Amino acid sequence: MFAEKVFVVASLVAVVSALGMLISRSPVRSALWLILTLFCVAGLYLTLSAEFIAVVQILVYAGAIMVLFLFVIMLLNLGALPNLERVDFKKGVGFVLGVAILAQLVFLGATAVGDFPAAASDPEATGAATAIAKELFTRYALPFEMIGILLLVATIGAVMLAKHRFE
Amino acid sequence: MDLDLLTVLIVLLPLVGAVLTGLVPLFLRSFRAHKGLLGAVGTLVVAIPFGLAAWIFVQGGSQTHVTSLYTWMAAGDFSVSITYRIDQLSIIMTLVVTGVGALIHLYAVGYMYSDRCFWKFFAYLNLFIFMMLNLVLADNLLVLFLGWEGVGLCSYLLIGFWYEKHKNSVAASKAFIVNRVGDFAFLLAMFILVKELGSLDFGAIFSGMESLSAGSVTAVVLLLFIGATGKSAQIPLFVWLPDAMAGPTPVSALIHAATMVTSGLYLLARLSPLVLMAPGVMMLIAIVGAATALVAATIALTQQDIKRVLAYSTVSQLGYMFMAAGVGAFFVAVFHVVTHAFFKACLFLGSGSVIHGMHHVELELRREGYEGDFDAQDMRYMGGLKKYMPITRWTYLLSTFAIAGIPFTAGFFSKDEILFKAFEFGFDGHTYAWIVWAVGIATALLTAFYMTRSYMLTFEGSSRWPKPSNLHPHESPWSMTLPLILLGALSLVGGFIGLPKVAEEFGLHNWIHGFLVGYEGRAGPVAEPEMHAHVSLWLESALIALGALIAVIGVVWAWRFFARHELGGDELIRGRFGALYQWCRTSYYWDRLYDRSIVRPVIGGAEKVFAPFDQRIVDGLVNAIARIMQAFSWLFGRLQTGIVQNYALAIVLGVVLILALMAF
Amino acid sequence: MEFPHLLSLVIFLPLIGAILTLFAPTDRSVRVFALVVTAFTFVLSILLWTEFDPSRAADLQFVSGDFPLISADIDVRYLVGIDGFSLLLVLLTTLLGPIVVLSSWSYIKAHVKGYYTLLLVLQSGMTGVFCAFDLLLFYIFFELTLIPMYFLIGIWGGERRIYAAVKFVIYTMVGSLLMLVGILYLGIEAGAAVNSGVFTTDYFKLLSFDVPLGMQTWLFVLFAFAFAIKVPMFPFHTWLPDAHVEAPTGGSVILAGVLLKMGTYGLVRFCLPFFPSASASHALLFAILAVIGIVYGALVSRAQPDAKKLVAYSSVSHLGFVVLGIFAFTLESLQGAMIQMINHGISTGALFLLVGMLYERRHTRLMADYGGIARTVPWLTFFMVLTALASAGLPGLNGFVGEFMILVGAFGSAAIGSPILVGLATTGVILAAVYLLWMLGRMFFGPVTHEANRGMPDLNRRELVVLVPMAALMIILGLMPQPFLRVSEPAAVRLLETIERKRALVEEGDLDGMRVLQQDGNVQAAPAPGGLIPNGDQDSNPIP
Amino acid sequence: MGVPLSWYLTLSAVLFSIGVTGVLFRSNLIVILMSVELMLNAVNLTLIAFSQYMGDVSGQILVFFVMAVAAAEAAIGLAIVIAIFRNKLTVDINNINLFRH
Repeated sequence: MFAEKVFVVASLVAVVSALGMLISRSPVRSALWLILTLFCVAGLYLTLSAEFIAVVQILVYAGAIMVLFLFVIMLLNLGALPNLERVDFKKGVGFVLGVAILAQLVFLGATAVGDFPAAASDPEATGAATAIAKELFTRYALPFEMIGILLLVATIGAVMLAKHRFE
Repeated sequence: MDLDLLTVLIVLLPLVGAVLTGLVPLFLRSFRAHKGLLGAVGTLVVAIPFGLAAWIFVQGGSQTHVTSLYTWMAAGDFSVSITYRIDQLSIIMTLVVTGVGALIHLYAVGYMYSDRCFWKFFAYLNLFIFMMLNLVLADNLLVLFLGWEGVGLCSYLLIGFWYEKHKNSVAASKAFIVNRVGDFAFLLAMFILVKELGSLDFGAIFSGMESLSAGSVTAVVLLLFIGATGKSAQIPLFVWLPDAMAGPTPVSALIHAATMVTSGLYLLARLSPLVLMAPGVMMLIAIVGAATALVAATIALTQQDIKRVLAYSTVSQLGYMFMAAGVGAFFVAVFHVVTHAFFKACLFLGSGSVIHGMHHVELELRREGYEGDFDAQDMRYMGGLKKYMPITRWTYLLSTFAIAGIPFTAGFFSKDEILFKAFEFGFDGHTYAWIVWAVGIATALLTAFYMTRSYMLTFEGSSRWPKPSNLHPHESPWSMTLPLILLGALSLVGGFIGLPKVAEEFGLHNWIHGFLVGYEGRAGPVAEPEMHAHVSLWLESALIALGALIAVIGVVWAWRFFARHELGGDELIRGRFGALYQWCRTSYYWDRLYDRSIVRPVIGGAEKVFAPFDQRIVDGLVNAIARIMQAFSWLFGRLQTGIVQNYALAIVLGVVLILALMAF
Repeated sequence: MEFPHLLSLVIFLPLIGAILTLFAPTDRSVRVFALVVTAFTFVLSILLWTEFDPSRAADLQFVSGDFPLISADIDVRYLVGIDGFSLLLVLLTTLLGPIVVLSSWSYIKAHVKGYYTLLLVLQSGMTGVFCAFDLLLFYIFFELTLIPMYFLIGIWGGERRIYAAVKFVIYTMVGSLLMLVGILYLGIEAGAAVNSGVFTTDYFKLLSFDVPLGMQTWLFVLFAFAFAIKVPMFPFHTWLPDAHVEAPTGGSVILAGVLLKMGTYGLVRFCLPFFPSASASHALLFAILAVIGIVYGALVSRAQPDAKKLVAYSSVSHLGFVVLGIFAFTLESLQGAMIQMINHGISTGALFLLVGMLYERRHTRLMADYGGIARTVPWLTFFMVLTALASAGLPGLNGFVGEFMILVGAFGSAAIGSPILVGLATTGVILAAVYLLWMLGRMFFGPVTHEANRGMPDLNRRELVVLVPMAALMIILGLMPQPFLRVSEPAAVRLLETIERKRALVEEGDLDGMRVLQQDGNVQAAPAPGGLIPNGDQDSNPIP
Repeated sequence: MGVPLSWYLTLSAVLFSIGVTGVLFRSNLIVILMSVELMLNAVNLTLIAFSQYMGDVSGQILVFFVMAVAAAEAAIGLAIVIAIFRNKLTVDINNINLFRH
């Protein structure tokens, strides 16, 4: 029953930190909250015995992307926003829609999915890196290469966009 | 020479003249200088047809001859062709048109010699004669209509001949448009005939007219009458004739006295069998004729301008003709057309000669720097001209006697015949004819009075133009006085072709009656109502005596009245009648009535209602639709605010909707 | 006919000429070349007239082309031919060609090459419209004429030319697009009924297809709406004054002379024979609209300060007569409508030429700027008075023939059935005289008000060469219209016969569904159903 | 016995809607980008949950790819933010309406 306790804790922390990210005025603090959320999600992956993904999550997401975010925030030295942005019509609608989506997803989740077995049959078969690697490099070889190219293009694009043009 | 060629020659010669004197000088400017040649060609081209017509008349003008040239319009079984018909009625009218026309052309050579557009004048006159001959010689209503509108066109061109003055061109347009109103009714009559009978030829009309329903006969005759009032200036549509005096005097003489204005009469005479089938309309014709005669006579009494006096006198005499037509005496109407052509043309040419003289006086006055107002046509500046213009004076006097109806002059025979026929028609049971007769007698008196007034104010009494001693008009050249003499003689002799019945006692029958209506079994083109009751002989001679008496009284009374008072006479009359005088002076305010009731609403309506309506509403509607489209495109434009978040909002909204959809 | 494709040559020669003018070096050579091309086309069309066999005027002659247009499997063919109706209109088009080229000689100074190329394209488009015997081909030519006209008005026009050009194109386009819908639907239905399922727009197959009553009504509305805009009829006429006022002289002569006739020709060629019952039931409505157009057009033109707008509104009035003639369904009125189309083309074309010449001299169209110029320009005055009288319908000139036959036919017509309405239309004759004489009075007669008018030069030789043939035609058509009427009479008789027969079939309901009329499909024998030309025993108003 | 699948789904639904609200709610461009990252994570969570319960490893591979894409997207996003910042000196989304002509 250890897994259920871990799940509950991780999910609660994740939700709280997500809300934290949402509400905090300073972008740095919301970035930190997001990093915490990512760690919780990684934890959840572990409960689902997907260790490789959990590690990759921490490495890529928490490590690389959030660092990039923090770096950019530092670069643009964005101070804390002066006041809580005025809540105008668009904000209100946004909030309502968010809740609406939540309600719908939960409703759909409850009705449509119920017929799956409560737990997995054999955790090793799915979680281990070897299984992923075998699949990755046989059936999904082409997408793998595509991703490589995608990342290359993204880097070049980022460099071009952000380069300071000395005209 | 067969009649076909003759007819074509008679009709086409004036057209050739019109082209020679019109188109050629228009494009070859050098030709304009040869006025003598142009005048000669213009006159010859009318005189020769007169000769030809006279030859046909002498040769045996009794049998009818139809010459068809070619099919004008044809569609299925309705077809109209250019055909001319020579019979008694048309030969008489041709003789009048070409005869009087030739004299007037000769007169015009002298009268218009100083005018710059001499060539254009003769072109229009010849074109007019061509159109008039088409009208008179037509064998179907459409060719008659061709002539009908053609003469309307020529009167428009000739009235507006001196177009530099704005009022002349306005008068010309007015004449054409009022004629067009009449032509509108004429067209409708033709449509009914085509719908009922399928053809417009006179032969087809006369043979098929029994099959016409009473309603359509009345409608056709009424519409033709309205058309005739337009052309012959009767009560509703006579307003254009007085203004038509803006044209040169030969034009007034030819068109607005002798020929064009009588075409309405000719139409009724030509379709007399049809008109006789609509007694109701005949009553209307008689009444309108009588009313016009009386009204015009009263107005003529009050006019200062010599040409306007004659113009209203023409309207009055035309009233007499319509009276005759109204009581069924078509041949007498034609007889009066002939005699009227003689003395009225002579009067107009006489007044033209006077105006011509006074014009020279005016030129001298202007050269000597006289600034005061002077009008060559105003009788107030004339007087005592008999000393300077003897021929004009005598011919004018003779024609005045003729129009007044002094015994044994042309007017006496024709006018009294009309009055007698009216009386006899009344005797035959049509009571309205007696009223017409009474009005006729009153008008005869008035006619005698105002005509003698015009003679006295012009030729007798003291000379009233500035500096009369050293400046006075001279007698017109022979080319003007010769026609005067001829016409004067004709207006004396002309009456004897239509002797009254009482003359049969002395073995002299009424020639024109025999010629037109029929003599010993040979029926002429003009119909006549069967008369049951006949007026006894002594009653007829009493009526003739009455007519003569009235004429003499009118002339003598006016003579002595104006001999004593001269211009003062008008003041006396104004004093006695007052408001009525002013009412007549402005011709019963007809012009103002039409202007306010028809012209202004139509033109004003067009400018204030229709044009803006078209501009704003109909066009506005189209532009409005265009603007609505633009509004829509602007509205959609606003949605693209450019703020990314809004788009995100839209996307999420879409997602929510889809999810909601999935739920059901 | 010795030359197999004479007609196609007459249609496409101007188009070829248009392409060749692009290579002409100098402005002058462009003008000369355009004149040569249009004149040669006119000569060819004269050949058409002499070769035309009047006795068989109801059948299709000079048939040429007849190859599938879009693709083999749908029955849309390039089929051009001439019958009684189209011959006169083709002659009018080719006649106006050289006249417009000559009249724009000194008028157009900018982009001369562009102007003449567009003019030639327009010329072939218009000729094509009158010879197309395939509905879709007709539509293509119908639209082809819009584009050059748009540029003619848009580039060489007056101040508000863009507004006028755009309004003209969109207004006409709305109508013709609706018509396209009608054409496609009709093609499908006819294909199913008559052409064994294959979509067809061949004129004779459509003619043999008896459209059931329900469909006939709204198809008629579609077609009639498009043609009503083109005519233009009363409520849809507001594009005409703007287009005319802003168009250059040559443009407005072509616009008035020929483009307006495409509307009336369309009514006669397509609306009446294809949907006879619907046309008959709407006859009174169209007659009323036509009469409103006559009276309303005349009144509004009386209130126009601008000479060109006055003539434009007079066209609305004159074409009201033509529409009245068409919807009277009698032989006289139909013949009158056909000849009135030609007359209007000549007299209004001449009016526009004269107003254009005045514009070239004084660069103003406002009548108030002129006054008493009869003295300074006698030749121009002579032609203007002659043309004004011709369009006012003076007997002896060409306007009267058409108007008289229309009114006579309409008066006794059972389809309209109300002589009072025709009486009202006849007042148009008076109103025509009113506004034309008013124009003459204000511009030509009366005292000379403006100094500039005194020095105005009279017509030069080139202008005379343009005006003399027009004046001659007015007189010839006025006195001897018979050679022209004889050509269109058999076609008119055939049309009335077809209408009567098809109405009898459709209305009596003995039509079980879409029973097909037996008639041989091949076009060569020009199989328009119905016997030969009856020898005139045809009752003048056949509709029961 | 493991945690039932529906819990995971509910959790990811919550995270996802927080992410959406973040995108719509916040006006700071960078926070919006972060919210997008959060939404992606929520999706990854469901993927992993399903791959676990369905015993099919391709779910995890897909997550792997999603992460790669997310990384690229973040990089580009931030580059754009920098470019906008240099140009307009603001990251407030309301002031940036480049689309409007």
